[in-house]
Amino acid sequence: MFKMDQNNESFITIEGVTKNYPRNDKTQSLALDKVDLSIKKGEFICLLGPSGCGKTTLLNLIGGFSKPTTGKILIDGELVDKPSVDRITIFQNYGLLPWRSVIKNVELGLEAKKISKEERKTIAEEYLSLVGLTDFSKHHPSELSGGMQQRVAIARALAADPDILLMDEPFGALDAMTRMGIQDEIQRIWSEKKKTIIFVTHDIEEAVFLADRIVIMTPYPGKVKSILKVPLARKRDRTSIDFLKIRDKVFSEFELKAPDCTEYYL
Amino acid sequence: MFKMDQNNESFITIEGVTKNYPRNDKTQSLALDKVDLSIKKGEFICLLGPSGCGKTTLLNLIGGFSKPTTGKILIDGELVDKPSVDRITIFQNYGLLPWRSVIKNVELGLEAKKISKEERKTIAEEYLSLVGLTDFSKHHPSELSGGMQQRVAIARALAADPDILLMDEPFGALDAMTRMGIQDEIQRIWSEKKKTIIFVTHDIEEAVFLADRIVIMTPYPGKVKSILKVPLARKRDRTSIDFLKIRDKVFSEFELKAPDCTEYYL
Amino acid sequence: KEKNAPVDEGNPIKIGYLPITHALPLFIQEDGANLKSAKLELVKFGSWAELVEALNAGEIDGASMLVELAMKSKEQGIGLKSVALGHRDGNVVVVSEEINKASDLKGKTVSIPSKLSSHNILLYQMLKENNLKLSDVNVVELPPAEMPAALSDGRISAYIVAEPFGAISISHGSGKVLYDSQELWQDSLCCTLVLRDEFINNNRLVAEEFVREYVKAAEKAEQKDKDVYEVSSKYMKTKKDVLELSLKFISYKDLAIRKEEYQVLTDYMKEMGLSENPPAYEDFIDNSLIQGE
Amino acid sequence: MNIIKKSFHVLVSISVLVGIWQIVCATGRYEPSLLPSPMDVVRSMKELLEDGTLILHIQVSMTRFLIGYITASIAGIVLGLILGWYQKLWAFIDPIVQVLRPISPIAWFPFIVLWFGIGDAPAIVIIFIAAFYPVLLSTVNGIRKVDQVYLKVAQNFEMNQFQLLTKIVLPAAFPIIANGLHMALGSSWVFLVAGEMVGAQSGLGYLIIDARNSLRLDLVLAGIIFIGLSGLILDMIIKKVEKNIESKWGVQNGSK
Amino acid sequence: MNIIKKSFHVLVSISVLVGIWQIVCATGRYEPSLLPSPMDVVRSMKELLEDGTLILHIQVSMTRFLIGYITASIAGIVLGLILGWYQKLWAFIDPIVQVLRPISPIAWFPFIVLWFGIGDAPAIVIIFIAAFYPVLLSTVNGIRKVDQVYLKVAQNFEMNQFQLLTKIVLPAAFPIIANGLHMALGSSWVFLVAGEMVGAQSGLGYLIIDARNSLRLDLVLAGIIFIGLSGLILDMIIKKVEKNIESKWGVQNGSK
Ligand SMILES: Nc1ncnc2c1ncn2[C@@H]1O[C@H](COP(=O)(O)OP(=O)(O)OP(=O)(O)O)[C@@H](O)[C@H]1O
Ligand SMILES: Nc1ncnc2c1ncn2[C@@H]1O[C@H](COP(=O)(O)OP(=O)(O)OP(=O)(O)O)[C@@H](O)[C@H]1O
Ligand SMILES: [Mg+2]
Ligand SMILES: [Mg+2]
Repeated sequence: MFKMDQNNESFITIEGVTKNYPRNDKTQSLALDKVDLSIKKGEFICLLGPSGCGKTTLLNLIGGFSKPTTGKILIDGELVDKPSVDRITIFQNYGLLPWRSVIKNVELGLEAKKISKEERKTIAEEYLSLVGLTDFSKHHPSELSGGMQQRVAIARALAADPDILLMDEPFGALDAMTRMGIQDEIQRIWSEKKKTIIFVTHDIEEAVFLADRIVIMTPYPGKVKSILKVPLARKRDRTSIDFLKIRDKVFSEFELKAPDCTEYYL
Repeated sequence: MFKMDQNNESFITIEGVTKNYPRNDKTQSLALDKVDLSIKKGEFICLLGPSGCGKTTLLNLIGGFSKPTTGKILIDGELVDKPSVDRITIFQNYGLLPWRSVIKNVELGLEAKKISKEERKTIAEEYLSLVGLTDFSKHHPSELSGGMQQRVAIARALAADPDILLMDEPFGALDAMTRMGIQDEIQRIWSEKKKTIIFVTHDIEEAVFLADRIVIMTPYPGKVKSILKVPLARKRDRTSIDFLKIRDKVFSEFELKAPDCTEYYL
Repeated sequence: KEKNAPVDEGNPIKIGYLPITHALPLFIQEDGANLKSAKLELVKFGSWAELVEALNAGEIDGASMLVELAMKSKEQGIGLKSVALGHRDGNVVVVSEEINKASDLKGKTVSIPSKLSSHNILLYQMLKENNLKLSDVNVVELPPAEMPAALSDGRISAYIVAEPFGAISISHGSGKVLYDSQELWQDSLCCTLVLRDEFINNNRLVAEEFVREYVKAAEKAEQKDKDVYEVSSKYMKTKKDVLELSLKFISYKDLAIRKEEYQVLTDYMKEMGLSENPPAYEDFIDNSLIQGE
Repeated sequence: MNIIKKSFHVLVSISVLVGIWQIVCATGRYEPSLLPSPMDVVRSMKELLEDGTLILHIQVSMTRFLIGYITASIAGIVLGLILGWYQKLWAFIDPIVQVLRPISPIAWFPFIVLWFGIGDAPAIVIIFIAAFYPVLLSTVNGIRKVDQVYLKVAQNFEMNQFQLLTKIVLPAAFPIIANGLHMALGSSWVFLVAGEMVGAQSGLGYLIIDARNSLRLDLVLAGIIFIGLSGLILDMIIKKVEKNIESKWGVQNGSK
Repeated sequence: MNIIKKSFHVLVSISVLVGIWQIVCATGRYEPSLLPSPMDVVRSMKELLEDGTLILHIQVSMTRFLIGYITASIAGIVLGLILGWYQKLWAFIDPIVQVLRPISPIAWFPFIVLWFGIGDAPAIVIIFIAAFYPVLLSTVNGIRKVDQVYLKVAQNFEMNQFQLLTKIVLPAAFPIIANGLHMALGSSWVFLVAGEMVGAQSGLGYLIIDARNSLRLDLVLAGIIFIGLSGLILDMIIKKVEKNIESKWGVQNGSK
């Protein structure tokens, strides 16, 4: 209950974060330019933008996999400087270990913690059932479809009980219809588990369907263009007028830049 | 002018086409079940449906890469029994030859014909400029982005001057925004070149944006569920009310089956 | 080159050899380059196996080789004649420090280059003389070049092999002579000069000249003087002291094979099971060239 | 069904081969002792089989081979793991390996005798040498090619260095390592004959060398056939193992 | 920059190696004639270099090697193309190849002499044999793995059989073939020493064998070093070629 009251405080604070990558020709490439962002506990944030706008870069910084060139990232007041089991990243290609069965994959995050074998199994089974894959626990990832694999990755991340889930275009490789199914699912899990989720996508509709707030980014240099609230009740109807209105809004955010952007995208 | 008058006649006729694949366990898998379809010259047809509904199978049959188990496919009155340069297929992974430069790839289709070297080059350059890649003619495919590669594949197909273009989820691997750009482009080219296009996708919006008629397919066994006309003027506005109405219609076509389909998709 | 073609200017006599002291007459002969009727070309091999395979395939016209190997080839139907010995004696039983008599070898490892060799027979004779059997020692076939190292490192206790490999251990001080071959087998046969039948038949005069000069070269070798060292240093990269020592064991005189000697050899080979049906003296030994009828 | 088809292929091709061989022999161009006929070889194969020496030779060779191969595999994987992980160290070792690798084991004979003596040891050492480099290089390569995403996952779950190596790096690199093990099997088996040249008194390689020295080419061919067949069987076994691993790892290629 | 770093690595590692070698020699455990010291070897290397024989030996060996390797490559690719394309035929040839491949070239010596004589020919033949199988197998494999989509494209554009093979199949399979050529280079260079055992009168392999028979182990080591270095250089050249092809083909792996 106390936590609920805190809800207006910033949980993740990104302050003036810039990221430069050295280039071969000794110039610097500005992947992120002065990003400021503050995320509340339990929020569902979508980072939306075309290729190269620094979505992955920003997510990696929050995950602690790399350090900002300038600026800082605080989580719960603490400086982020290395990866932590409190923020689990789910990668686009799932990052499942192909040599482990589904359940062994889910147990992975628990093996680093001091948890007994049986308990590990119980926890893993619990999360597999959450994503509806109880029957596939003995299968290997290669025997599953892309959507199922992504659900295993989600179960694995949740099993480690992190505060934050970082998802980098998690559904990018799935076909449009499979995508809708798993979008429903992640939003159900989010509602149930109250995790803070930062979700990277370049699918406008996906962002509108999932996000509390959409962070719209633009490339060269990568920066935050605007932040859009999505004040729709869950579970959202993809064909409702309100949904389509927000979708329109995002479209126009991008179409403002359309004429000179197209060349970049293709 | 005479051709215009013919426009109501069937150009591609698919009659009672069934396709069985033998399975390992000696049962047969029914990939296509009694498909009837008639396509007019110059039409833009989208085959829309979830994974496994036989879209690729149907396209391969029209392309002449395999033969129907029963039924027949006629084009301009002639039985389709092998691939022909009159119907070029564009594959999802582009099918570009990585060891050839962009322009050499575009010339490929011309090499089998008896065309002089210079003429080949002229034609290839013409089509490269059509897709806006003149500056990249000396590059190798691996140096291009996915969207650019797909445009090379389109140029290559068009250079062979076929009557029909068969496209199998051509934009499936592109990110959502790149996709919109190239959707605009293919529809521009279609308007300009008056080719008959059969276009496979599982993205509802893509189908609504592109098709004259959407052929909605369902799996197990793969069959045509319904055919939907899209009576919208070009170039279509993705956020217009009419567009969204048709999008809704397609959604509902699928959502009728949603409860038991979801399991299949994932 | 056509295998059985007569030799002429562009088609030299090809004689195979191994770089061992036993082939010294050939070195002197080639170095002298004094054949009128044809050119002599020596072909060096790395081991007996390759040499005998080349000879049997007709790739070389003749070779200086172990007589037992030549007999085996003959026995298998290859048309060969032994026309002159390479040398007499010239093999020593080299043992390590702690071996003082043949009976010390009981249960020890002794190496020879090949079963089909005089070295095997010498070993047999030595053991027999000391009331031992071949099965009382552990006989190991080794490439000759590895024997000195194996002896010095204590992997083997003795070896019998063509020169200069025996002399090497002795001059290093890692081995000593237990027996000289004369002590075991007077005037023993070892390496012989063989020629292919087709070569002799197609080039009778050349063959005669070749053998005649060969004998002369052997006489020179027997001098064991400075010239000999000089020539042999061209063919073998052996150090001078080693060569000197190894020459002491060898005699290059009296190169025709007599019937009685040959009989002794065949008897041993049969006794040791090395050959069931050795070629008859008349079929295999051709002294007509050396005696210059 | 599949096995019947395969046997048919093998039968036909072997028959054709033997047929050609028989015809070449029948022309009489080659001395029978220099090119034994199939019948001669079959006879000596039977002889070897019946007097039991063959089994002995195969056993001895297999034992030597397996000792050399397995120790080389273990050494190659362990060293490769270390060197692949510490790339800085590898930068120093790499040039040495690159210079040593193209050297024939035969060239090392004098030193092998000096250090390892005669008999079993040199055969094992030569097989070890022949197997070691491919395993080492493929392990280093496999580790280098471990998908970065796995390492990130491990970091994310806060695994320690040891867990990282055993639970992530080694299994992730294993398909490439397994391929190296397969290649090493083939290339080291070829050196069995060379290995058994230095004072071995038994084994398939010795059999061939001894037969050569005794001018028994029928036995040489018999030995060749047995070496070929044993090599083939070894290869089939490891192929099976590799397939298993691949399918478990979800590697899709090599399917057809 | 990069080259300086690399040279530094090479220098350090070679120095360490020579240092260890020197220490082992200095212990006096081994007879100097059995384990020559680095200085001895450097002296004989210099000797070989100065009297010009080394250049001759390297030239001869390289010529033999290149003839054997290149003919094997051509034969392997052409045959592999045919057999890879006509999979039915390959089903018959495959068992023969699988049995012949694991046999040491040394075992074939008697027959190689019989058919190919002595001198250059057997050396070339043995290198040919050693190079042929990897090239053949990788070509067959490469063709089998040609992406079906390329074949469909060719069909679609109504290419004839010849265009299909030369314009599509061969280039599509080339990265795998190139890898096979690379492997073949390494494995056949190792057999140079064996190849030059059969009556060769020159060459690096001959140099080693002759030095061994003369118990000049300093020369053996010098020869070993030259063989290693030449092999390394050959390897570097083909690696460069392979990289070029890979980058042109757009193969992304092997990058880091
Ligand atoms: N490791 C790196 N080294 C150098 N430049 C990099 C690196 N990673 C990213 N960049 C550059 O930084 C910019 C942002 O890259 P980033 O991967 O964050 O974009 P993104 O929004 O995730 O794009 P996408 O949608 O394609 O994944 C790009 O211009 C990219 O080229
Ligand atoms: N070569 C084949 N052999 C056996 N079964 C096949 C083969 N190709 C397709 N199938 C089966 O036929 C059905 C239809 O497959 P198809 O590839 O045409 O579907 P699709 O609509 O193109 O699906 P996707 O969207 O995944 O590409 C599926 O059940 C599939 O498993
Ligand atoms: Mg990204
Ligand atoms: Mg499909």
